[in-house]
Amino acid sequence: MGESLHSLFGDYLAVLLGTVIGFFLVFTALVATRVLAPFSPEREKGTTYECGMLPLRRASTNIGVRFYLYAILFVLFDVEAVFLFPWMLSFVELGAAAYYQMLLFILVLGAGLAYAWKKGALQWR
Amino acid sequence: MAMTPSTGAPVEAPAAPADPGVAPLLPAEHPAEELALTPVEHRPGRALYKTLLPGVLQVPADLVLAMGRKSSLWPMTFGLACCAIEMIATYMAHYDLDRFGIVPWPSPRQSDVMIVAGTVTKKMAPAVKLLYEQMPNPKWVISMGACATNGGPYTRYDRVLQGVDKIVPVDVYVPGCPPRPEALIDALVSLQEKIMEERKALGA
Amino acid sequence: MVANTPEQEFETRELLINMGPQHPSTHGVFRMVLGVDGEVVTDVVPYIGYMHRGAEKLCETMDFRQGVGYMDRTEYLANFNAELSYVLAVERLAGIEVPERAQWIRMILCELNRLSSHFMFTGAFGTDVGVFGTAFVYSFREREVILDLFEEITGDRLMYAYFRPGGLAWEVPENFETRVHEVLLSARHGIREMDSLLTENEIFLARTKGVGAISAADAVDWGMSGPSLRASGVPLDLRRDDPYLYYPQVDFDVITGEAGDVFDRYHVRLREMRESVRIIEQCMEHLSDGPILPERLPRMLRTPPGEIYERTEAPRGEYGIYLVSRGGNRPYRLKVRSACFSNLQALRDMTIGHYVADAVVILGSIDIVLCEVDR
Amino acid sequence: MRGIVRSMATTLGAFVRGPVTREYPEGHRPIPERDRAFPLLLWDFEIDEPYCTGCHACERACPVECMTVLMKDNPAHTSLGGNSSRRKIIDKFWIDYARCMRCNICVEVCNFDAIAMNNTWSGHETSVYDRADLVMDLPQLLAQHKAGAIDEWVAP
Amino acid sequence: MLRRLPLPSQFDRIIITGGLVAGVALAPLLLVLLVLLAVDEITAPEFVFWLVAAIVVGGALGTVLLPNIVYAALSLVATLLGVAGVYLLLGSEFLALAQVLIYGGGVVILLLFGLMLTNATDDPVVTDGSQKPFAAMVGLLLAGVIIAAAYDATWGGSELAATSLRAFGERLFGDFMVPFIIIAVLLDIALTGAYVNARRERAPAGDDQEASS
Amino acid sequence: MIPLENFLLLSAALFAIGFYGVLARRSAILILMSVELMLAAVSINLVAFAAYLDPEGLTGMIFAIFVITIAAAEVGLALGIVLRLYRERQTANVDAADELKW
Amino acid sequence: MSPEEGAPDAAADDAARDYLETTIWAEVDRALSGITARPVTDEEERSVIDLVVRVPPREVVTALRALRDAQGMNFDYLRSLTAVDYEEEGVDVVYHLYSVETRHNVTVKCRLAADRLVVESATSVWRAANWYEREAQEMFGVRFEGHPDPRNLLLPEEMTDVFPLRKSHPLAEIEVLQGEGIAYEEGEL
Amino acid sequence: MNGDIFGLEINIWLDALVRLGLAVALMTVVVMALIYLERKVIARFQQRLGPTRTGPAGILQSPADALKLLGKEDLRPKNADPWVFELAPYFVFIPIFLVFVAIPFAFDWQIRVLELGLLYVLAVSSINIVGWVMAGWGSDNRYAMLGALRAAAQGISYELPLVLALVAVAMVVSLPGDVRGSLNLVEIVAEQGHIPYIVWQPLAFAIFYIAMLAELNRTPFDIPVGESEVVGGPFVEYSGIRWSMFFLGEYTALLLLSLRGAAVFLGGWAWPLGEEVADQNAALGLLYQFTLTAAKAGVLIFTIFWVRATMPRLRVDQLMAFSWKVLLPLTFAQIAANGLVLVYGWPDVVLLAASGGGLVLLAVIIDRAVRRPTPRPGLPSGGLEGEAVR
Ligand code: SF4
Ligand code: SF4
Ligand code: SF4
Repeated sequence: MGESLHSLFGDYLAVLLGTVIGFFLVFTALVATRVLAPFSPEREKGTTYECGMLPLRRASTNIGVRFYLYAILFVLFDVEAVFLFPWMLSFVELGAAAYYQMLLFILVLGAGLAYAWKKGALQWR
Repeated sequence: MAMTPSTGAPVEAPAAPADPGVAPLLPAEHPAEELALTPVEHRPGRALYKTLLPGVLQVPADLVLAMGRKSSLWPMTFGLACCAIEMIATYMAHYDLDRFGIVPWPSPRQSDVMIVAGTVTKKMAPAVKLLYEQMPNPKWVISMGACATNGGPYTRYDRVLQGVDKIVPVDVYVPGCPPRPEALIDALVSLQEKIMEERKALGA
Repeated sequence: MVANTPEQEFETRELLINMGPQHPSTHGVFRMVLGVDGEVVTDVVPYIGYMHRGAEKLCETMDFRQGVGYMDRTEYLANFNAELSYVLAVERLAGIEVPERAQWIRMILCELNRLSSHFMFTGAFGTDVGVFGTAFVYSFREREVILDLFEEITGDRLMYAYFRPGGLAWEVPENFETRVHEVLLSARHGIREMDSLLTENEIFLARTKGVGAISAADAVDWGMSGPSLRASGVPLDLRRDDPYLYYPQVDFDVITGEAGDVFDRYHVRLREMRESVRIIEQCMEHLSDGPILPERLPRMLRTPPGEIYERTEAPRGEYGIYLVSRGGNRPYRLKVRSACFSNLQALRDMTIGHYVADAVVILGSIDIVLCEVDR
Repeated sequence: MRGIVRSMATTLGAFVRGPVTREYPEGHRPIPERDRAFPLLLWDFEIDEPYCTGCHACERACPVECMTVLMKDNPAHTSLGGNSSRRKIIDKFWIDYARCMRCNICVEVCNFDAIAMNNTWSGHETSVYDRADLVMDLPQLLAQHKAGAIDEWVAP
Repeated sequence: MLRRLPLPSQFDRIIITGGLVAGVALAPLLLVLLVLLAVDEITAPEFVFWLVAAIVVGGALGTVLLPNIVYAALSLVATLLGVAGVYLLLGSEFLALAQVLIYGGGVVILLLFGLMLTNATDDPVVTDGSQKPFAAMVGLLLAGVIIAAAYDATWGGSELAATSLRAFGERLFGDFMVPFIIIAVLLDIALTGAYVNARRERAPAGDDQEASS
Repeated sequence: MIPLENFLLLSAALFAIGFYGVLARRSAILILMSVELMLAAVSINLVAFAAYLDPEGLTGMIFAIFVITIAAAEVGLALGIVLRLYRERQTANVDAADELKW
Repeated sequence: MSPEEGAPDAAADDAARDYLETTIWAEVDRALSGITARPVTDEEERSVIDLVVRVPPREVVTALRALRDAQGMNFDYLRSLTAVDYEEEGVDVVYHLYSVETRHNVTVKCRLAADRLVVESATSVWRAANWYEREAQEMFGVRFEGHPDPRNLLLPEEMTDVFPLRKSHPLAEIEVLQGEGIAYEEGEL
Repeated sequence: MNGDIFGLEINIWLDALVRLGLAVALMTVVVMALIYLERKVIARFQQRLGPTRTGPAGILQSPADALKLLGKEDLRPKNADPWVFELAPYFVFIPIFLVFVAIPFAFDWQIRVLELGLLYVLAVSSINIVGWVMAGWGSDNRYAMLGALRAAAQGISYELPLVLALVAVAMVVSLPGDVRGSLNLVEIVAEQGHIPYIVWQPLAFAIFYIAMLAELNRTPFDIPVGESEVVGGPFVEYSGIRWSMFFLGEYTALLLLSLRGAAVFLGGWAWPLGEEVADQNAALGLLYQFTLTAAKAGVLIFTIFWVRATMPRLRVDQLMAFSWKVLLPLTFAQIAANGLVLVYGWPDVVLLAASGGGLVLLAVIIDRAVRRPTPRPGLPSGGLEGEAVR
C-alpha cells in the first residue's frame, strides 16, 4: 500500500469515526430524553400543528416548479464547480490554453444561465 | 367529529335563515359548541427514571430537572386581546422577560407555558384547547387577566367563555384588566415557585 | 405552441396555507387561509370573529360612565381616541358643553395616544418585515415612556377610563406640562430612530415598495380610512374634514402617500407621528387654567331621545360611534364603526398576486386591532 | 447600501447606550400616586371601624358586578352606646379581583370615601394558584389600610 | 416493577431509529468481519471495504425494493455516499468528494423535489410492476455473467496509490479538452431540456384561474 | 490489500440491482434512481480498473468524473420529462407513457 | 355639516340643523328623485349632526346607488352599515354615507317589518358593504338578498339561528364565587 | 496485532478518537456559550439585559435550557412519517459535525490535514440540506414543508457562491516553489502569515459572508425559519431534545463557518505574527494562535449577531434572484479575473484592484436593485364584482 494512500486512509478513518461519534451523540441525547422526560402514550397531541386549527389537508403535496428549476441549475453549476477544483490547481502550469478552456466552459454554462434568466425561469412570479 | 369549522376550503354558504321572524334564544345545547367546550384532560405522563431510579436518586434528579425547567420557561406566542399588549410589553426592553430565560416560541411544540392573555371566546376555545394539547409535557398555563380568568368585563356576553379554566387546567391566575407587566412577571415567578414545589410530581 | 409570458409558463396546483388564529404574524387571533401557487398567493379567505365579545351589546346595559371602560377595551391601542368618540357622542346628544381646558387636554392625550399607537405599529411592522424584534423593542421603549405619562395622569397603563361625558375624570397632575415636553423629546428621538432603522434600509424598501398597492378609488370603495386610505392618496382626515375638539385651531398637515403600497402606509404613519408632535406642541401653548368638568353635571347622566353618529380620527382610521338613545341613562343601541373592520376587508384585494411573505407584511401594514374588528 | 449602513449604525448606537430595563422583582420603582390596582376598603382609625356603611352604591355601579355588599346595624352606633355616627355598617363585603376591571367607578360613587384604589405594588402582585383566592373578603380588603400600608388617593 | 416499565411504547422510536439501523442490520456483519479480522483473514482496508460494500448493496436493494418512494430515495443517498467511500478506497479523494458534492447536495435534492412535484409520495402503489420475477432473473443472470467474467480473467495489477488532484487536473485539461467542452454543451442542453419540459405548454393566459382552483 | 475482484464484484452487484430496478419499477423516478445505480456501478468499475491497471490511474478517473457529470445532467433532463409526463397523465407511472404521442 | 369648531352650543346646533334640513336635503332630494324618501324631522329619531333620510326597504339600494352617483354631492363612501332592533316594531337598517369631496354626511334608514327582515344587498353599490351586511345578518337576522357570501362573519359558521345583538337575546348568567355562595367564616384571616 | 489495529498503527485510531472527543467537548461548550452570548448581545442591541437570573449574570442559561429540553416530552405527530421524522436530526447534525475534521485551530491543531480540505468541507456540509428536506417532509406539516423547501432552495442557491468564493481564494494561494492554488486548509492558513487574503480578495470575502449568512439561515436570509411566515420552518413539529439537535446543528454550523471564514480570509492562526510568536515560545505561541482564531471567528460571529439584530428579512424571490443574478455572475467574474492574473503572472495588486472594483459594483447593484419598486406580479386582482368571495 502506497504511503500516501495509507495516510489518506488514516485521514478518512477519522471521518468514519466522526460519523459514528456524531450518530452516537444524537442517539445518546435521544435515549437520555427517553429516560428523563415524561411520556404519555395515549394522547391527542399527535395532531399536526396548524395555528390552532385542525390540519386542512395532508401537507406533503405539490411544490412549485421553480424549486425544481433552481435545483437543476444548482446541479449543473455544481458540476462545473467540481471541474473548477482540478482546474485551479493546474491551470497555471498548463498555461493560457487551459485558462481559456475553462473560460469557455464558464461562458457556455453562463449562456445557459442567461437563457434561463431570460426565459423567466429565475423569476419566482 | 371536527372540532371547529376549520374547513379551509371555504364551504358553500349556508342558507340564510329562512324565516327570521321571532328570534329564538340560544338553544341550551348547541351540539358543536358543547363538544368544543369540554375540558381537556391533563395527562402528565410518566418519566422512565421514575421507575428505574431508586427513590433516593430521584430526589436530586427531580431537583435538577425542576431547576432547568423553571429557568427556561418558553411561552407560546399567543396573544388574544388587550392583555396581549401588556404581555408583549413584558417581553420588551423595560421589563425583559429574557432575564428569566423566558423567550417566546411560535410553535406549541417547543413551548412550556401557555399564557392565555385575553378573552377566550367560544369560537376561539377549540383552538386554545388544541394548542394546549399539542404542547409537550410538562406544560403549564397562566391565565392572564380578568377575561381569561373568568370572562372579566365580558362575562355576561354569552359568546365569551367564562374563564379559560373551563377548558384547560390553569396553574396561575393573574388578576387585573390588564395586569401590568410587573404582575405578569410576578405570576411567572410564582409559577417558578410552583414548579419547584411540585417537582416530585412532574413527570411522574 | 402559444407564446406565453414567463408568468404563465409554469403550473402548480394550489396549496392551502392556514395562518392563524394562533400565528405569530396575525396580530392577535385573525385567521386567513391562503391559496398558494408555488409561493404566490392566489386567494385569501379571511376569518374573523375569534375575538367577538359583544362590547356593543354589553354597552346597551351600561350607563354612559360605565360604557367608557368598554370603549377602552375595544380599541386598546388608542384608548383615548376611542373614549373620545364615545364621550363626544354622549355630550352632543345630551347637549353638554365641555370646558376648554378639558378639550385641550383631551387633544393632547389623543395625539399622544396616536403616537403610542403608531409606535406600536412601526414596531410590529418591523417584526412582520422580519427584523428580529429590534424595531419592536425600540418602539415599545418609546411607548413605555408615553404610557408612564398616561399612568401618572390616569392611574392605569392601558385602560384609562379618564374621559367622562362632560370632561375629564380628574385634573392632570401638576407637572403635566414638563412631563409632556419630556415625553415629546423622547418621542422625537424615537421617531428619528425608527426612521433611520427602517425607512431607508434597502432590504426594507425591497420588501415594502410596490407591495400590496391599492388605488384610491378602490380604497374608497372598500370604505378604508385613516392612514391606510391616505396612503392611497385620498386626503381624508376627519380632524380636518369633520372637525371636533379644537383641531381647526391648530396647524397640521394631512399626510398622504402616492402609491398606496405597504411602504406608503408605513411612511404615512411615520410622518403622521411628526405631525402629532407638532399638534401637541401647539396644544401645550393653548393650555390654560380652568375647570375640567362643566359646573352642573347631573350625577346620573341622561340623554334625550335621538341618535348620533359621532366619528373621530383614531390612529387606525375613522372610529365611529352610532348611538341611538330612547331617553334614559344608557344607549338603546350602540354601534362601533371600526376602522380596522373596513380596512381589513380590502386585504384580499391587496394580497392576491403577491408572495406568501408579502401577505404577512400587507396584513401588518393595515395595522389591525382584532378587538376593534370583532368588538 | 447607505440605508443598511444607517440601520447598522442605529442599532450600534443602542448597543452603546446600554439597557433601559427596570429590574422588576429585584427593585420596585416608585409607583405613581394615582395608580389603580384594585379597590380596597378604608379604615376609620378614629372610631376603629370601616368607613363603609354598606350602602350598595358601589355594588350597583360596578360595571362587571364583581362586588357583593351586605350591611348590618352598626353595633357601635351612638344610639347603641358606641361612639360611631354610622347607623348602618358593612357586614360582609366581597370583591372578586379576578373580575374587577379597575375602572375606579366604585371609588367615584362612594359617598363616604370608604373605598379607594390600591396604589401600592402589593396591589399588583396578586397572582394565585386558585381563582377562588382572588375573591377578597372584608378583612382582606381592610387589612392593608388598617396596617397603614397605603397612602390612599381618592379621585376628587 | 417490570410491568410498570412502559418499555415497548417508550422505546419504539429509538428502536426504529438508531437501534435497529445500527444494531440489527450492521451488527452481524460487523461481527463476522471482526472475527475475520481477528484471525487475520482480512486487513483494515478490506474490513472497511466490506462495510462500505454492505452499505452500497443494502442501499441499492432498498432503492429498488422499498415500496415507499421517499425511503427509496433515502437509501439511494446511502448508496451514493457508500460509492464515495469506494472511491476513497481506490485512492481517489477527489472523486469521492465530487461524488458527495454532486450527489449528496445536488442530485438527491433534485430527485426529492421531483418526487414532491409529481406527488409520487402519495401513491406508493404504482412503484412496482408485474415484471418482478422476470426482472429478478435477468438481474441475477447479468450479475452472474459479469462476476464470472471478472473472476475468469487474470488482472495484472499495480499498487494502489492516492492520486494527486494536481496531476489529475493537468491530465484532464491537457488531454481532454474536447470532451470537456462537450460536457459543457451537454450541461447546457440538459438545462434547456429540463426547462422546456418543466414548462407548461398549453394553458393559455385566460384559463389561469380554472387551472389553479 | 483489497483484490481488484472485490471491486468488480461490488460493481457487478450494483449494476445488476440497478438493472433489476429499471425492469421492475414502474415509477419513472424510481427507474431514474435505478439508472443512477447502474451508472455508479460503471464508474466504480472504471476507477477500479484505472487504479489497478493503469499505472497513473488517471484516464479512468477522468472518465468517471465525466460519468458522474453526465449522470447529473441526465437526472435533470429526465426529471423534466417525468414532470411533463406527470402533467399530461397526472401520474409518474411509465405505463401511462405507452402511447408516445405527446 | 357638523357644528363648526368645538363645543356645540344650542344656537349653533339649531343653525346646523337648519342647514342640514334645507341645503343638504335639497341636494339629496334631487338625487333621489323618483324614490319615496323623506327626511326624518321628528325629535325622537333624528340625528344631532347628520341628515337622516328614511327610505322604504324596497327602494333602498336604488336610493343608495342614486346617492353614490349623484352629481355635485356624490356620497361615494360607505362609512358604516348597521341595524337597530326595535323589537316588535321591526328592525332599522342604517347606512351612514359620506361624500369624500364635499365632506357631507347623510344617514339612510329603512325600517323592516319584524316578520319580514329582508332587504336587498348593497354590495353591488359598495364593496365595503360586504362584511357589514354579513355582520348585520348574523347579529340581527336581517337577510340581505343578493349578498355574494352570506356566511356568518363573527359567529361560528353553523350558528345561523342565534342573533346575539337582538334585544330579546339574553345575557349570560354571571358565575359568582363570592357572597353567600362560598363559605365564609368569621375569624378566618 | 501488536501496536496496530486493523493494520493501522494504534495511535491513528486513538489520535482520531481523542481529537474528535475534543471537538465534541469544544462544540458543546462553545455552542452553549454562543447561544448565551447571542442572547446577551442581541439583548444589548435591543437595550435589554438578556438572561441574568440563571447563575451569575445568567451564564447558566444555556445549560438550564438544555436540561429543560432533556426533560421535555419528545413528540411525534400522528401523521408524521416515523422513519423520516426520526432520521432527520441525524442527517442534519452529523454532516455539520464532520466538518470539524478539517478545520485548523492552530498550528498543527486540527483533527486531520486533508489534502482537499476545502473541498471536503464543502462537500460534507452540503449533505445536511437533505436533512432539512427530510424534516420538512417527515413532519407532514404545511409550514414545515414550505420551510424545508425554502431551506433547500436557499441552501443550494447560496452554496454555489460560497463554493466559488472559496475557490477564488484558493486559486491565489501561492505555495513555495511558485505553485499557485491549494485546497489544503492548513496550507491556506499558513500562507497568510503576512497578509490575509481578505486584502487580495475583498469581493470574495463579501460574497462568502453573504452566502454564509444564507447558508446559516440567519437574518436577512432567515426565510426558511421565518417566524412570521412559516412559524419556525422545518422544525415546527419537533419538540424537546430532538428539536435542540437542529438548534445544536445550527450553532455548530455558525461556529464552523466562521472558523472557516477566519481561516480562509482572515488568516486563521497565522496572521498577524502567528508563527513568529510560536517560534519564540511554543506554549505561548499555541495560546496566541488559538486566541487569534477565536478572535477572528468571534468578530465574524459578532457581526452576524449584529446583522441579525438589525436587518429585515428578504423575500424568497429576492433572495433567489440575488444569488443567481448577482452573486453567481460576480463570483465567476472574480474567478475569471483571478485566472487571468495568474496565468499571465501579473502582480497581485491587480487582484486587489479587480476584486475591489467588484466589491464596489456589488454595493452599487444592491443600491440600485432595491430602489426600483417591485412590479406587482401578473395575476389579476380578484375583485368582488359579480363574483363571490368563495
Ligand atoms: S382582562 Fe381586560 S385587558 Fe385583558 S383581555 Fe380582558 S378586557 Fe382586555
Ligand atoms: S364602599 Fe362606599 S359605596 Fe360601597 S357600600 Fe361602602 S359606603 Fe357604599
Ligand atoms: S374598580 Fe370598577 S370593576 Fe372594580 S370593583 Fe370597582 S367598580 Fe367594579
